[in-house]
Amino acid sequence: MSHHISTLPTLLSVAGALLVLTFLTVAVTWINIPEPFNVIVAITIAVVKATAVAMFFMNLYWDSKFNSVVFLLSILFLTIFVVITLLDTLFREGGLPVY
Amino acid sequence: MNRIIEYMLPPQRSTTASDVDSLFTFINVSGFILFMGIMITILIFVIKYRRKSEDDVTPVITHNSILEVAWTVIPIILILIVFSWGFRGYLTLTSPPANAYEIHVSAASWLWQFQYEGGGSTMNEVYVPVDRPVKFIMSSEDVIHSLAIPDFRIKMDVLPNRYTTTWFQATETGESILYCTEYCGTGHSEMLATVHVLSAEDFEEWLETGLEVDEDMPLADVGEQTFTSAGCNACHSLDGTDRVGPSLLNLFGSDRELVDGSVVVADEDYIRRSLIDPQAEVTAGYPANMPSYSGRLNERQIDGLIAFIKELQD
Amino acid sequence: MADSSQKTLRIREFPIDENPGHTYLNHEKGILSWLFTVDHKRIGLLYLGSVILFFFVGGMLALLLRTELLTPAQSIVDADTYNQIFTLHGAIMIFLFIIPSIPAALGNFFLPMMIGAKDVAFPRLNLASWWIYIFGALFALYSIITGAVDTGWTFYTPYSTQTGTSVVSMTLAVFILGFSSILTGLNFIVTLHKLRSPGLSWSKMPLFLWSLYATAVIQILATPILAITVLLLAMERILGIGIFDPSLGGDPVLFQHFFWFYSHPAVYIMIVPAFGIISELISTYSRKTIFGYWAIALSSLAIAFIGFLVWGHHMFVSGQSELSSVVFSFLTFFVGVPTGIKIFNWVATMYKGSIDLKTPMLYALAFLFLFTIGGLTGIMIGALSINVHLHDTYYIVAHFHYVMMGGTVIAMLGGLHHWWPKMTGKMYNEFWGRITCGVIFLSFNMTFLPQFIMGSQGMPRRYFNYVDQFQGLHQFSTIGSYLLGVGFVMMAVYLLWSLFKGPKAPSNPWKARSLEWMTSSPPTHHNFEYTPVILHGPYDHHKPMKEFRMGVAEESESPDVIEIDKDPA
Amino acid sequence: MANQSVATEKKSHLQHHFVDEDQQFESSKMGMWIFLVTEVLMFGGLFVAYIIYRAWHPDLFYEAAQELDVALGATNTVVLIASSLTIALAIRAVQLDKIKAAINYMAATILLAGTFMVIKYFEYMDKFGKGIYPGESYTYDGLEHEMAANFFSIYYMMTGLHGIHVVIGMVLIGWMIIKAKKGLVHSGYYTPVENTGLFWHLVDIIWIFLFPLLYLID
Ligand code: HEA
Ligand code: HEA
Ligand code: HEC
Ligand code: CUA
Ligand SMILES: [Cu+2]
Repeated sequence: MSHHISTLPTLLSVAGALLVLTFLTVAVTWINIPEPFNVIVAITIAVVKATAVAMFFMNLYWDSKFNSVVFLLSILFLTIFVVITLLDTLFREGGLPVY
Repeated sequence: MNRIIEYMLPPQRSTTASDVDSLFTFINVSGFILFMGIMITILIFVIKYRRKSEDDVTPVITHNSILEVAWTVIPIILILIVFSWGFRGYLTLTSPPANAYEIHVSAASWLWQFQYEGGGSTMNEVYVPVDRPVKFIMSSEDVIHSLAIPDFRIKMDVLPNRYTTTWFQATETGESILYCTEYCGTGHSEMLATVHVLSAEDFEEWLETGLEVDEDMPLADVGEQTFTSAGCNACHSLDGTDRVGPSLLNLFGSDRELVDGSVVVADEDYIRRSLIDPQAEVTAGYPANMPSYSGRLNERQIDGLIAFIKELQD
Repeated sequence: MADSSQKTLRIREFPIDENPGHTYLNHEKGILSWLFTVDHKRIGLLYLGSVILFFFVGGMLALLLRTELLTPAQSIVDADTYNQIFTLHGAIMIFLFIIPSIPAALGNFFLPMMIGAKDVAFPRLNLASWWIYIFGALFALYSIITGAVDTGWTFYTPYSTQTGTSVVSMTLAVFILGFSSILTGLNFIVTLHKLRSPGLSWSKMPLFLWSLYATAVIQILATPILAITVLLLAMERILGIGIFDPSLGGDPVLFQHFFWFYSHPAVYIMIVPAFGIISELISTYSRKTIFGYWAIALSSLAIAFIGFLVWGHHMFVSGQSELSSVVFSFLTFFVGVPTGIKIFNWVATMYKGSIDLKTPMLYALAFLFLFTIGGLTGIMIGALSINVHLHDTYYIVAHFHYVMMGGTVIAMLGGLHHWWPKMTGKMYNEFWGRITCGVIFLSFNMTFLPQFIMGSQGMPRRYFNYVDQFQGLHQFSTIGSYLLGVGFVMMAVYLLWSLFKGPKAPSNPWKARSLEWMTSSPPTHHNFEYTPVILHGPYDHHKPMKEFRMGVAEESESPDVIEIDKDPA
Repeated sequence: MANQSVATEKKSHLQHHFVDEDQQFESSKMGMWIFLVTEVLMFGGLFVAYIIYRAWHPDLFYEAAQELDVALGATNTVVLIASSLTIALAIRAVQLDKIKAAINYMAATILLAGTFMVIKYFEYMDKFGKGIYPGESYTYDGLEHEMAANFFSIYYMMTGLHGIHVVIGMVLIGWMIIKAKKGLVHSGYYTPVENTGLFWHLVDIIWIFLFPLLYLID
């Protein structure tokens, strides 16, 4: 298997994109987006940034697909953890735990 | 089979118990049949196909679709039955009727306190009417406890930061045992209480009179009674042996060394303070985990305890 | 998947050395050559020795527990000591014994051999994982010395944040042990993906390896959550961060979610490797192709996956929302389906076999008996309304001993006997092996069957004192546990005897078909003298034994043709 | 698949149980990815705590986040992105056998990581100065919310664990510089550098999520 060597333009443009997105994620807080869309926007931008890092800095794009599967598994199981736990914490009869 | 299962389970003393028990029986019986089926098949195979010679040749059988579908589908059907049955029972167990008689339960390491609608309270004993739904509204003062009454087939954790509830409707008068089933430390296995199921009239009568104290009883006797009813015996012995807390024998009048090094004399006032605000003066060598009895004991009971402890000299 | 199109091999039979002079055992000498070995076989033995040691420690603690429970009131220890003993018994048995037991000991030894590799992918990491394990064990020991722990192995908050015992060092021990477990899992996954011999496709992998693969996946995905849980718990005690402690605004039920998100999948870390061993045993001692290879292989993965969705069945009465209780109960039952598929496939494998009731096969049958009881009672307590009655009673204690002791430990003993000749090069005494298996089987049932009855009657667990009503059953159980101890002493005696005085083992005493038997007993330092090429499946019992000698390749000088050199000159 | 080959020739860094360099490289990388999975899940536990508490107390998160300095957080984000770039360039340089350049890029990465830690240090000190400590030692009274301390506990746990990873990353990169100086890595064998890079990028990715979740709540 030949090793992938990233070209300079790729690396630089990915970094550039990341910087732009960082600016964007701060910038959207200046305009007031209502709950819960502000969170959604922030997370979407973060996901895009993370994907860019994973694909081009971490070479997943060129790598064996198995490694991508491995990485996605971690996200999948984290999601399972969050969603099922929320099934409890959001639906408790007594409401919020009191302090 | 029924006899065995009856032997296995405690008596059914609540309206919900019989449904739980039927499901218990159903799983036991169907599980037993399934289990015996598997074991007998194995036994037959072991006998029939035991090795006859070193060069036995065995056939290649890698799958059999009918069988495989069968042993996938039949268990799925069984579990769906079991799930929905258990689910139905659980719905009943978690939906107290609106007209239930409410008792507030407060758990602390390691005692149970029950407060009735009228305002009175009991410790480690709870009196409930028969044939009438009773709802426990529970909270804990420290760690998690769990209230379980096997005769009623109920159990619910008691949490320190919010209220949890459970309910039952007793079907016969008598006494049942109440356990703490969430591990809560040293006295966990002694955190028991008795459930007294009374007939409707007896219960009304008890509410009238039972919560009151006998005015004529000598103070020291009141103290002796309180000592067990308030659960002091979980932590204090009367014969000089150490439990969680120091023994109360010869306590009165002695010098007590506290964790901060100071020494106080165990007089009436000191004992009162030990009950109302135990954490303020902690005796050296013991954990600071005695619960506060402020609001749990009335004046007469406290006086009684003091009188009782005073007499404990040998 | 052998891509013979690109690389070509000359395959030739080579005789197995029945009297190897040079083996992994005498390859190097001295204690240091063991402690710092990177040979997976020696690391496997290091692990085996350590887990057996901790099993004995945990077992002695169990006998203490049982002795205390002879009488309803105090018998030999006081309440606090009792609480510490069951905590240590649980924690040692879980974290120091059963989690590393099969994968790290037998798995380490046989995984590379079964795929014809010389070692695991990262030998030094493998050694590191053993050292980390020992380090974690020392930490656990340290917390015992500095005041023990009395929280139960579940560390529930807020009790664990308030008790005066050394919880912090114990949680750190668990953290470290988790690390060791992760490294083993990581190593196995990479090894299975990258180091299989030519011809050893996924469909020719022994089922033991499939089960180790599924286990490794769980180890990777669940253990990090345990790590962060115990870390947060330690921080709760050190800094009072108030995530789990209600007196600081935290939520104790959230702790239980964190804990069981690991600890439920962990029960499949314990049992799935045992399933793998059973597949090997049943097929070998029935001399028959395994029934439903893919069903068994994939059901391990299915169990691993579903196992992640059901953790809340430990929390039905904890105060979690009713909605989640219902969802958890529903999902819980679905683990039973793939597990059942395995059981039925094993039984079907025995059909028309040539069954020989050697000691390992007896253990396999004992496993089928005990684990099925344990599993079916799991279904019982998974049912919501029944769980309310049975939660935290001895019924639960009986359930998990049936699956862990009756399942995993019994399977591990079966595997130990099965592979004993290969590991040590010595045969044990078959007669005593069978007798001991019988003793353990009977006394195990004597110990834990009464606990089902006690639990149904309402006897709560973690009880130092109990109401008089249960005394008879408790005493029966205690006597059973002593007999269990006798059983293990018997085993220790005949195994040690075999080590020193036992007859020499042939390379393949059971006529098994998988690869680890195609080399000498004990194996040489590099497992195989030549790179094996796999032409047959691991369960091809219908093919004559002599064909199996062939799947071994010699490195070819002129790589242009496949030669199958049937009769060696 | 690479594992099917039977090569005879052995090269310098090849361990005896591997067949060839490719197999060894691929194995190490797969091992690293699996390790990263465990890292993601470990941090994931904290994210779960974060999500649960935010769902319970949205007002708390809104209020308490005002105490965090967006400018510093954003600067740190940029710093980490830059460091991700330099480490990627370092790997590229090793692949092209430009060892000198690689060392410089790695040194730059360490420098950027150091910058990150220094900024973090000032942020922490600023908080400590106000009495915003993790957990029970919290004494700040500028926030109304009764659970303000809990927010900062989560904040300190997340950034603290991340900070520890930054430090580990710095050590690893430092070690790679030593390796490079000794000539132990080159285009034919650069597995450790590659894996260190993967680790470093993960640290970056985690920060990419921490930044909006902790600082940008409005
Ligand atoms: C090796 C470990 C192991 C294994 C494999 C299992 C397997 C299972 N366990 Fe168990 N369990 C524990 C270890 C284990 N458990 C431990 C340690 C605890 C207590 C922890 C503590 O609190 O300290 C516990 C507690 C526990 C509880 C919580 C009890 C409580 O505290 O209230 C529950 C509830 O659902 C449960 C269920 C199950 C189920 C459904 C399975 C299933 O996987 C079983 C599947 C198997 C079968 C079903 C049998 C074979 C199948 C057939 C013969 C086919 C036919 C089947 C059907 C018709 C369904 N277990
Ligand atoms: C792998 C897991 C595992 C194993 C194998 C065992 C094995 C045993 N366990 Fe344990 N157990 C747990 C895991 C395990 N346990 C867990 C997780 C808990 C819950 C803890 C908690 O609540 O936090 C528990 C709790 C538990 C309790 C409940 C305590 C309580 O709730 O109050 C009891 C009580 O009977 C018990 C008994 C036993 C017995 C008799 C054995 C026997 O099978 C042991 C057999 C082994 C030996 C006997 C030792 C070997 C032999 C010798 C050392 C030779 C010397 C012997 C003689 C000279 C006689 N265990
Ligand atoms: C949870 C266990 C527990 C219970 C229940 C409990 N105590 Fe205590 N008690 C302690 C401990 C521990 C101490 C020692 C530490 C301290 O002084 O606070 C103590 C101290 C005392 C003291 C002071 C003794 C000395 O050494 O100076 C008195 C008096 C006392 N208890 C009386 C009672 C009475 C009366 C009751 C019941 C109404 C009771 N306690 C219930 C645990 C308990
Ligand atoms: Cu209260 Cu156990
Ligand atoms: Cu479970």
